[in-house]
Amino acid sequence: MSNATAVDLRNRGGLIAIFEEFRDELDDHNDRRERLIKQSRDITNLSKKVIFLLHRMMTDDASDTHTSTAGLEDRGDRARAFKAASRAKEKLREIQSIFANIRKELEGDRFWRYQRQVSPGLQEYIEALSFTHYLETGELISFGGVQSTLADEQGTPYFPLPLEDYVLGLSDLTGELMRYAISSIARRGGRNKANDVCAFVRNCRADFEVLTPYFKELRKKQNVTSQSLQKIEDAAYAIAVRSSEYDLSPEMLDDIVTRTVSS
Amino acid sequence: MSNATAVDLRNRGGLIAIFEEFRDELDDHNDRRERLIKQSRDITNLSKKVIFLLHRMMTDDASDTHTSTAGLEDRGDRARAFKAASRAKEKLREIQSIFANIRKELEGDRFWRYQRQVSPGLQEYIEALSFTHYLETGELISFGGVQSTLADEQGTPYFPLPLEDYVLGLSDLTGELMRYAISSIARRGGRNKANDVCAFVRNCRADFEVLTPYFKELRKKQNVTSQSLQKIEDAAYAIAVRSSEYDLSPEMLDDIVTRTVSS
Amino acid sequence: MDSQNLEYINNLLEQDNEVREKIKEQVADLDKKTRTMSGVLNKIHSTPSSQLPPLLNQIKPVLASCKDTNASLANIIPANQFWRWKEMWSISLRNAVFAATLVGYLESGILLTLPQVREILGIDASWSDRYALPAEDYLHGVISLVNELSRLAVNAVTMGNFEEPIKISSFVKDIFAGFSMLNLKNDTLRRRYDSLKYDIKKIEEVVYDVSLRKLAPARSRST
Amino acid sequence: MDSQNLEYINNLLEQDNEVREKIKEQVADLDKKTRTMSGVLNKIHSTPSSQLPPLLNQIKPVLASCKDTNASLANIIPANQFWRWKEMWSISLRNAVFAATLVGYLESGILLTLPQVREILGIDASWSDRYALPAEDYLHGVISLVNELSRLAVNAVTMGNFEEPIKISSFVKDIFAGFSMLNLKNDTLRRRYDSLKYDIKKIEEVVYDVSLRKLAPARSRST
Amino acid sequence: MDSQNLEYINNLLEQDNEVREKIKEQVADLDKKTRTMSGVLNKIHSTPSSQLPPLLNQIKPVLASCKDTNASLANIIPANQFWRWKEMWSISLRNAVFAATLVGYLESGILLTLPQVREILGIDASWSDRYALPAEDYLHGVISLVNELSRLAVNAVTMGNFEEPIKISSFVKDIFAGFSMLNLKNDTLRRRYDSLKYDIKKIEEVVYDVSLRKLAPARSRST
Amino acid sequence: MDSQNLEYINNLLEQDNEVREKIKEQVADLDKKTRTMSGVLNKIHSTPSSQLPPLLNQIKPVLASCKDTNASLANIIPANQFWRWKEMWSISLRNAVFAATLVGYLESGILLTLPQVREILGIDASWSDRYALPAEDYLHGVISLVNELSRLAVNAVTMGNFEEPIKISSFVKDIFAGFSMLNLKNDTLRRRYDSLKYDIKKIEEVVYDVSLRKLAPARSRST
Amino acid sequence: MDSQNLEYINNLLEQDNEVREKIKEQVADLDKKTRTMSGVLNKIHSTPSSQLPPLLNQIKPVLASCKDTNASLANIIPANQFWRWKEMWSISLRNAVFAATLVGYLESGILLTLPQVREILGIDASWSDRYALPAEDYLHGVISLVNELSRLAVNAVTMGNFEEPIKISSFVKDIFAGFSMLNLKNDTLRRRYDSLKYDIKKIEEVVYDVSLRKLAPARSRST
Amino acid sequence: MDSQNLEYINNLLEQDNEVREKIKEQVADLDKKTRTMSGVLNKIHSTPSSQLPPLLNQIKPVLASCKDTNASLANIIPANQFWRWKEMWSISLRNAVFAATLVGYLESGILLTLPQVREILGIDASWSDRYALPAEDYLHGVISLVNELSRLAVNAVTMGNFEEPIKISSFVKDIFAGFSMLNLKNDTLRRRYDSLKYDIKKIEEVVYDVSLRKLAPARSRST
Ligand SMILES: [Mn+2]
Ligand SMILES: [Mn+2]
Repeated sequence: MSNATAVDLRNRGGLIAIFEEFRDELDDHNDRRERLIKQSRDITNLSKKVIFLLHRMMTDDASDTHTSTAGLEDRGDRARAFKAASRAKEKLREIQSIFANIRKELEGDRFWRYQRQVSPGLQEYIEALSFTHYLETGELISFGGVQSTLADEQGTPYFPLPLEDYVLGLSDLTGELMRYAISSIARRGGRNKANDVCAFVRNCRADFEVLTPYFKELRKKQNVTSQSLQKIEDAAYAIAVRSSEYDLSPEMLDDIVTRTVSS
Repeated sequence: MSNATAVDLRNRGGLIAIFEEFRDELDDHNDRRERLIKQSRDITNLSKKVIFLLHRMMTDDASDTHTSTAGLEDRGDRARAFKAASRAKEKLREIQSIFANIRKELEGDRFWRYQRQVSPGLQEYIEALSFTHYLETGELISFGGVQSTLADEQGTPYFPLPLEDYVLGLSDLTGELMRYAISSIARRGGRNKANDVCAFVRNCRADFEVLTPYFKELRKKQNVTSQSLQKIEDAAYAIAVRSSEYDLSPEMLDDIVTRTVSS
Repeated sequence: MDSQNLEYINNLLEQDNEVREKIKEQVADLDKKTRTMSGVLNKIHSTPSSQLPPLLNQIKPVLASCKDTNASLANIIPANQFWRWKEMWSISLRNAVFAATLVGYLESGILLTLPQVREILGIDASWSDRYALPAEDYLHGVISLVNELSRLAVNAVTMGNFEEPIKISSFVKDIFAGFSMLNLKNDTLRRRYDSLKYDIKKIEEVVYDVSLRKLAPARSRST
Repeated sequence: MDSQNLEYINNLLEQDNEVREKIKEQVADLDKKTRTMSGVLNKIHSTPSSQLPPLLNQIKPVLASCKDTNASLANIIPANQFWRWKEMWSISLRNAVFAATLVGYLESGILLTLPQVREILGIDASWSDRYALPAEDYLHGVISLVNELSRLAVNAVTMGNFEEPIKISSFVKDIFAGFSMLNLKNDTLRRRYDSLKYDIKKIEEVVYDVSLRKLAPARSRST
Repeated sequence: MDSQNLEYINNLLEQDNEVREKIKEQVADLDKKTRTMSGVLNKIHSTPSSQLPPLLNQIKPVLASCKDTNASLANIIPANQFWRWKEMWSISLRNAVFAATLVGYLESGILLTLPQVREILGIDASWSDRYALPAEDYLHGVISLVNELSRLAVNAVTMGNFEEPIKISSFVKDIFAGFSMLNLKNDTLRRRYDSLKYDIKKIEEVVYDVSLRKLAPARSRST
Repeated sequence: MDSQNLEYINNLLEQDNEVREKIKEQVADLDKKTRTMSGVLNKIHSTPSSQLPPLLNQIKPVLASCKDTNASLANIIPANQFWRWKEMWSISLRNAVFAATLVGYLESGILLTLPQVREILGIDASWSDRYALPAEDYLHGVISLVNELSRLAVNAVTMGNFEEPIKISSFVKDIFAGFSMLNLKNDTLRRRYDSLKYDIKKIEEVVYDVSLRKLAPARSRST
Repeated sequence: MDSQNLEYINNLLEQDNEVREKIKEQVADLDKKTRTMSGVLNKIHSTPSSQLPPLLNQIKPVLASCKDTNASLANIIPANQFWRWKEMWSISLRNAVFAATLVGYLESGILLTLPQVREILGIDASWSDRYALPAEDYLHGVISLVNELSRLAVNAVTMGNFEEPIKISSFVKDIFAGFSMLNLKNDTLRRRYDSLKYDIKKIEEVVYDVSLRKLAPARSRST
Repeated sequence: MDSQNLEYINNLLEQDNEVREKIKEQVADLDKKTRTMSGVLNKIHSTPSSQLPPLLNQIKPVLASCKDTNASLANIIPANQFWRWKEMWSISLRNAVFAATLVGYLESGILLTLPQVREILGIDASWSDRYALPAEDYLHGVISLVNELSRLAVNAVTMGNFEEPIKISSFVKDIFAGFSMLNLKNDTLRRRYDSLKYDIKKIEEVVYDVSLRKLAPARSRST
């Protein structure tokens, strides 16, 4: 495009040359876009698998049996969460290496050009990462925490982490926590777990509420979060109201149920 | 509602009294709202009839014949427009008296409360009024011009004329002008008329364009105006291209056509 | 369009714009305050009733500070133009009504009346053509209150408080009876009123669970 | 357009119409059968398990008669057009899968596999280009089965059968574990799978109630 | 176009508006009556069954007064135009059916038939070209009845009436069995019928709770 | 639900289905006839006026045969249900009106009135509660007639007939004047009426061309 | 759920993705070819008919190369799954039909039949369970052809070729008459067929202009 | 969320907000300029070509003043964030491209290249990671130019200028040929490119009218 003279259209060759440049530029852009969409889809799928894995490991009955003595229950549960998180982290590293691989495609001003293509995968990754982090620490992963998993050995980020993706990814986490709470509610120690998750999601909802004016999509996701919260509250309520009928500690009630079922 | 003590809900009577007040207030509001909607519908219908009347009078063949001598044509057309406008003005006075009648319903802060109910009729009225005004003067009626038709003998407005209704009413005018131009295009003097209307609508569109950032609905209506303008342009084009084939003045061409048809 | 007409129109547009910008500013302020209150009120679902007072004390100054914002708004709106601009703040105002009436319920178990809420929020009745609390917005706030109480009924039981749902049930049913006296048109208020039925059903189910298991003392169960 | 070309095209278009009408007829028939079975199966919620066999015997001939309908469908669908028409019957087919697997559970306490269901419904594997039982439809039927069993767990207890919920609980958990191994896309199946959690929760609550009723002291069993 | 032809057409086009306005008025009246009845019927959820009779007596005159409105409507609709206008009142009419059948259940524990409801509402069978009670609207009213009874089952237990849920369970199951024999094509009706399953499940859970705790006398539990 | 009630309702629902199916069949028949007529009428654009009579004679028996279909429809529709089903055939009926009025114009140069068309199509005025020709459908047919005539004006000139456009021009202007006396609502009819202006404009252009060709000197008629 | 059952199902769910990706690739290729052809065919509007042959020769190899793409597609689609995937390529395939039939018209003035087009595009009739040219797609291509010819009629006159419009008019009217004998149920096809009327009107107007000015030799004007 | 994280987030949000506000201001300015230019350019449709120069001279200073706005924007955008914010101004920028290229065509009958437009609008190539003129926006501007020229072709004839349409036709066809070389994805650009076909058809019809009547001198008609 160095030839800056006007196209006299009677000179067709000139025009064609110019549009050929456009064509190459657009093809280049479209190809890169397609590649990134594919990568983002792969990341999404892998992240979903991590989330599935965590759910599966946290509700798997097989690993239950050897820790089913009442006193050890809580400790057994922590151990199980650690095990699940460490398995998940292995898988997350796979995803992180995909991010490392597409770093080149996203250099300079390109990151923001293709942010919308990368975003779905990135958000799903943050959802999986933060779920792992929650099971391991019981905390919400920080912005810096996420960014640091997407950086090379020198700590240089592969690309600037958009705040929006961070927030929306976390917002989806609450849905997974709801599933986690509901699935484990009727299991031993479920009541405590439900109460913990309930308090955690309640705080998330409040924290995110402050951010809604800044992110359009968050508004809709907050509604989903509210629904999830209510489902957790209802589940915690159901177990509370049932056990209130008896004059026994939750641990003893759990034991009686286990005994009946296995007899 | 003077009783400002809190409602102890064990005292049901108090609560009922309060809600009775709400009920009365809401019923009052809803009734007024319904009345105004009805009035607005009546105004809309009357205004549409005015517009129909103008179209009919401007394309009525009966009144054609006695002025069909070539030279008098333009003068005849002016005369016809004056006659149509004066008939329309009579009808418009009916509408104005409806506005005078609902003045009481719209006093003080009530006008803006019910503006959305009044607006459809008001806009249609402005459409009819400005069409009349155009036929009479060839000009766009001013904001003050509209407001002054909605005021009592002392010149006090019945209510503040919203700018939005003024602009949206005028925007609809362009659609009627399109119909007017198309209907009269193939008639004697149609070419000049089409060119006049074309220039007028082109200016309207440009004037309104500046106002689009302020009125959401105007954006959509501008698209309609653009389409109308294009239809007028196409019609003016069709007649121009046809008469260009001959070495005669438009008036003489018109005459030949009239003679053929009536023979 | 002749230039005089054009100038006239431009003048009107500028005036409106100025009003709009000023209102926006105040509404942002009001919004911030109601969001702060919501944040604190969110904690009632995990706070035993004995520890509520300090929580409510935290909210009261914020509630009081709404008076300033409301006064500013009343100053900005031109005479008779209340209904022209009210859409801009009505959601925020309803949130403020919600906060005020929720505090009212938690403190004294009563429903604050519209004039009481108006006083708490510092909305002078004499401003009525510029800034007011219309019945509609008050009622929206009350519906939000009921929505929140249906959640509270559930969470109170989780915290072991079996009397709260019974108290809430009686409170909410009276409000519902009031609402059912109104002839609501097919608008947002109507839709939200219809949704109240779900809240009531939910509360009834909580009361049912508590009654079935005889968890609350006999006196309160007589509702 | 020459008339041969025209006739050729018109033929193609008319054939489709005919196929569509014939399929509609068979689907209406299949629908009627599944509706009959649903009607009978609905009675399991008030039938003590000892009296189930005659009820199941009532269903089996209907279930068997689905073979005819399925065979008719396989005959109607032109070779290779399975994917073209399948939307027309998939809901009915899922209902048939539901009925078959429910009978399977009630009789033998096991989950019928896809090939087993295919055999019961008389869907020949060799028809696969015209009529088949895809995994998706089988899974939808299984989810309906779980939905129904959560209801049965509740009603079994009402009828005094305290073992059934425990049996159901173990059966359903197994199915759920199976589902969680599948890589479902974000579609209807995924949404329905998500809803299974609530069925499981309900069943677990019944197990909880039953276990404690037998062994734990109530807070105040004054009744 | 000759002017007679023209006038004839213009006439036809203009008559409708008048009819529409008159119908609106009567529908508003019918609406008001059904709203009043809903308000009173809402109290059944907190009224012990022994105190129901006066409550029902309060409703009966309102129900009777619907006859007038229905007669007025029949007078307004031009001959043969029933199907043209029916959308305007069908929701209100369904509400009236709901009120009539609920009163029927509470008084005698039976489901009023379509002809019985027609008589109560004073809809003359001879008006059928202008005003009638179609099966569709009757069925909608009956579905609303079931919705309400599932709520009543819950609240009856709260009021200590443990037999009511069992009675309701049997009544509702009967209706459900009836519905499942209808070949419903209509989409809205179909969807609402599907939703009945939730009501039945809820009622079954109440019966479960009562049975589990042996709260109802043995006789009634044998349903 | 007692079985008599059930049967009664089921009957009502089944009848509707049957009626719908029968109507569909007849409408398909009417459609086929109007399609045949359109096919023949399409030829007027390449048929010199002298050769029109045989073409019209070809159509008349088809037009007459519409009487049977219309009578069948009138027999199928239950008394008073005209407004319930009319959407099903109105498009086909408008096409029949179009054919009838086009034949009318071509034969006698007049616009058939609504009662005349009714007679041609064999729609008995006494059936009005079951089957009728409403003004709206008549007018739609007339608009289609005008659309077709604007095309005919063009093609007549191609065939060397310079009188036809002038005849059409006068005929169509009359119709347009008639329409402008009607108070049309803002619906499909209104939109189609608006589009008539373009047909008139096209016809006028043809008249213009023809007149000038005959009488005015071309700028450069070098051909 | 036994693990074999599970694996079987998982397998079925995962295969599809691969097929989809491969099809996409081939469709992109087909798209590229039809785009190239469109680009060249666009030049017919400014190319005198005497210079058309070299232009058509430029297209033929591209048209021939579509055979490869079609063969590849036929290889990718699993047996019997034609109807499952066809949406993915039908737009591209219609464009290919358009190109083929336009070349056919320009070379020989005839409409290629469906089997002829199938041969040109190398779609083997024996592949019908995987890849075929359905009547629907053929007809879409033909409609596009008519759209293009109405444009060509205009541009031919601009280039001084006054016989082409008359030839086109006769060709297109034939196609239109053919279409009007088909019983089109398909909505998109129906709508596009309806739009053909505008093309015909346009062409008729061109013929009118030419006839009025006596620009074409008498022989051809007799169509 | 811990307070450190919260603070960090709030910081980022504030920075973004500041940038956004500053951009908005500049875009409002750019918008005002392009609206002024549109207003003036609107007059080309009623201005004989001989009187165009003063009109274009009126626009040029406004066009030049866009340089300042563009420079300000380049200063505001943080490094590498061009694509993050560009949605905010792309519509305005496309309007500026439209004005520039229209002036270019009217003055010299040529299509300004992207670098030429960039220079006219003062967009420095070295700013490319902050502010640039991407091909996409340039092409959108060019499409708007074609849209406008198709209207100009019509209006030129109305003003008696019969050569302009022929000039436009040739200019636009070359642009269209260029566009058809691009592989456009299914986005706005694609949709707008598709719409170009209508513009071209329209222009072709104008050229047709002029040619048919031999209104333009032979030389120019040889396109
Ligand atoms: Mn998720
Ligand atoms: Mn209008």
